[in-house]
Amino acid sequence: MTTSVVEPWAERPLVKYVEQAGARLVVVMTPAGQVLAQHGFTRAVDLMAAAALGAAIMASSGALAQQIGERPFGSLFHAGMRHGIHLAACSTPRGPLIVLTVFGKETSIGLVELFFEEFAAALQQAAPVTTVREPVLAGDFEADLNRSLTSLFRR
Amino acid sequence: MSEALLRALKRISRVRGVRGSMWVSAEDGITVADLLMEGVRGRAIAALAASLARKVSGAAAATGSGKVRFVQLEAEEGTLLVAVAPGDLLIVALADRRVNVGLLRLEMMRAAEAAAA
Amino acid sequence: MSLVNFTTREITCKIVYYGPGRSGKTTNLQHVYSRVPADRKGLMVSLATQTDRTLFFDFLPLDLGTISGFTTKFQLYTVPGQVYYNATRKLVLQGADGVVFVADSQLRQLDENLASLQNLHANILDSGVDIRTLPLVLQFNKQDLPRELILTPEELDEALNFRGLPAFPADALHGVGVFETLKAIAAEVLRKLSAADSGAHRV
Amino acid sequence: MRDDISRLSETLAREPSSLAYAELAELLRRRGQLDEALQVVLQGLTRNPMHADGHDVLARIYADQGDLERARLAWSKALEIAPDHGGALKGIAFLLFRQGDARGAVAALDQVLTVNPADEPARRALETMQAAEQRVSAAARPPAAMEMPEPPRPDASGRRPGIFQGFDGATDDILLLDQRGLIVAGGVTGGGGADVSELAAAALAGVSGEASRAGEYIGLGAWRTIMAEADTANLVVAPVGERALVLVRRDRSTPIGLALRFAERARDVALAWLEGKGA
Repeated sequence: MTTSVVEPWAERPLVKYVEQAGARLVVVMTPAGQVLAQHGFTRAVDLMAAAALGAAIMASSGALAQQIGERPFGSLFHAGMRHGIHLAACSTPRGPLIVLTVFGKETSIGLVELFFEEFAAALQQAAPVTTVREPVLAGDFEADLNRSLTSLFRR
Repeated sequence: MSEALLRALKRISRVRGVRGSMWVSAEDGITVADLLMEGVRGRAIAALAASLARKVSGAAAATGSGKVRFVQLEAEEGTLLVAVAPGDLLIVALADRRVNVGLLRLEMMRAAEAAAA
Repeated sequence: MSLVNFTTREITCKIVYYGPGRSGKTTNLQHVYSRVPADRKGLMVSLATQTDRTLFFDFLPLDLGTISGFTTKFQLYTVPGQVYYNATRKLVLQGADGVVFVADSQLRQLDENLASLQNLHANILDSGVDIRTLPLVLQFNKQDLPRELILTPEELDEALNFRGLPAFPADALHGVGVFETLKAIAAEVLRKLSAADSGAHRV
Repeated sequence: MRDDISRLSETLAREPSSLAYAELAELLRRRGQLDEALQVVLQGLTRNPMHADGHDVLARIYADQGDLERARLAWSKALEIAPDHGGALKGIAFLLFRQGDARGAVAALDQVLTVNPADEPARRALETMQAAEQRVSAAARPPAAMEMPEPPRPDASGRRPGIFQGFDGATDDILLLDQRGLIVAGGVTGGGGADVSELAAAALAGVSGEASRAGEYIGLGAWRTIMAEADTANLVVAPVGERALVLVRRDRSTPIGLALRFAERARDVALAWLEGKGA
């Protein structure tokens, strides 16, 4: 199992959820597809791509819901031969978030949904409401940028 | 079909001490039909009962005892019962301590058999 | 909105390549992908139709390395260009930190460029973002085509670049101008992070 | 095999940077010449540091030596180089299984099968693990079908404490285990008389955990017994004190109420014995 967190407040509820739901992998992301935290087995998964695609599925199904005059779907579930995926939105003081849960045959969608409810509540509790109002980067970042882009393109 | 499922649940619920009964998809742990008293958490029961039944089946398989037909979890405050029906379905009942388990088991097995027919 | 983590000192930014159908947005990403070493890029995902037109988006994560002490990651997206995909365009645009507008330099595509640029403005307005604060650069692609078929960068500047934004002539198919464009948008986005009231999400 | 060893040694002597070292080291490992195998593989890896097969063999040697931490590092290295390396994935699966992380092991084996659906040992191992279901203890054995180093075995059934003497089926139908799924006393035999105590104990630990969770979430409180009616037997599981479980198996012809009584008696005996041992 590997864990990586961009936003530390999410870690404790996340690890608990993975354990309770018996999930293989859980990724917490923004609606724009940026990974905030993940926990589970990631060896076979490109996380960034998974998050981008997960966010896209939620976004497009939400837009489709709107087309048919429906409220955005709270959660989506796809069952595969060996894995299922569960995608769900939850609102937090940090803003809306999307959670991708990948699970195997050793658990069930029923358990995933049951414990997702608790997880969403825990995220809501734990999320901070802060945005920066100060500069992040030093003013002379451009030399670094030039250097890294040059090495990126091997120029 | 769903009429028949509900009829079976009504029979089960007539047993004294039963607080809720439901048809549950065994693989997904999701309710197919239910008849619950107020305050009974159907979703949690469906998910956890299906998971328990699956783990008990795993243990029975490990001991070479064949397929599991019926599971009964007895606890301080009541009993959770699961009968395995054909077609990936379970019949789940939640009862308090006063329940006549023999009678309840009979009703649940009857429902499971009816589902097979 | 850029994701900034002060604990792990990581920045993640989302860049969207916008523009009319067949202007070369996907080609830009493909060129970047082909030039960047394996350890600095992730999987490139393309959600395309059977005829290779972008259906939803292309996605390419890049690791820019350390900038001002922050591990900096860029996620490049393209939108589908065709007019009738506006719903998906809006979705991809959500949360963008910067936009590259890839214009098709062909004379006969001028109206398409204008319509797409207007559409970009409308979609950004819809999402509640002030377009004046969103980093934006232009790329005039297909400058390699015969002179009689295309407009010059000056003419395109005149037609499309009302705000005097950074603009780059390019031939994305052969990689010309791709690097300069990416560098410019990266610099614009990071410059915003070096200014006060950056709007980044702090954690 | 000796011929193979001398052939590979010659190849290696002729071309010191040849990749034949990995095969040679594996042959030596299988013969139990671990020190020689280690020397060959380490030398080979200094010349070919990005050779995933070499790291895989290195990990196997460490595992044979009982150094599981080093084995884990070597297998991780192999996977860094070749993320789909079947041998390394199976190795990691074995280690996870040893740590009681059956779910992790299943995920790793799943990946082996995604890459190579024809890997029969991996498929059999996966099916067995999924059947036994989760929470498998540290002492549980990975399925024999998997080509892996054997972890230490618990006591053979003959040497388990005979605390259920006088009970019908004392060594075949009554099993005392702790909450982690480790066998304490008694035993269960499967079809054909084979000892299946370990697999049963591992599976039962999962049952107990799920029963506790269900009791908590549904508001039933602590659980007292689980009764299961199966095709060929009735099973009763009951907690023994805080940290142990007892399983009894009765014939289908035994009324369930009687099976329950039997289990309660076995539980009382086990409890008295555990308390007497100060456990």
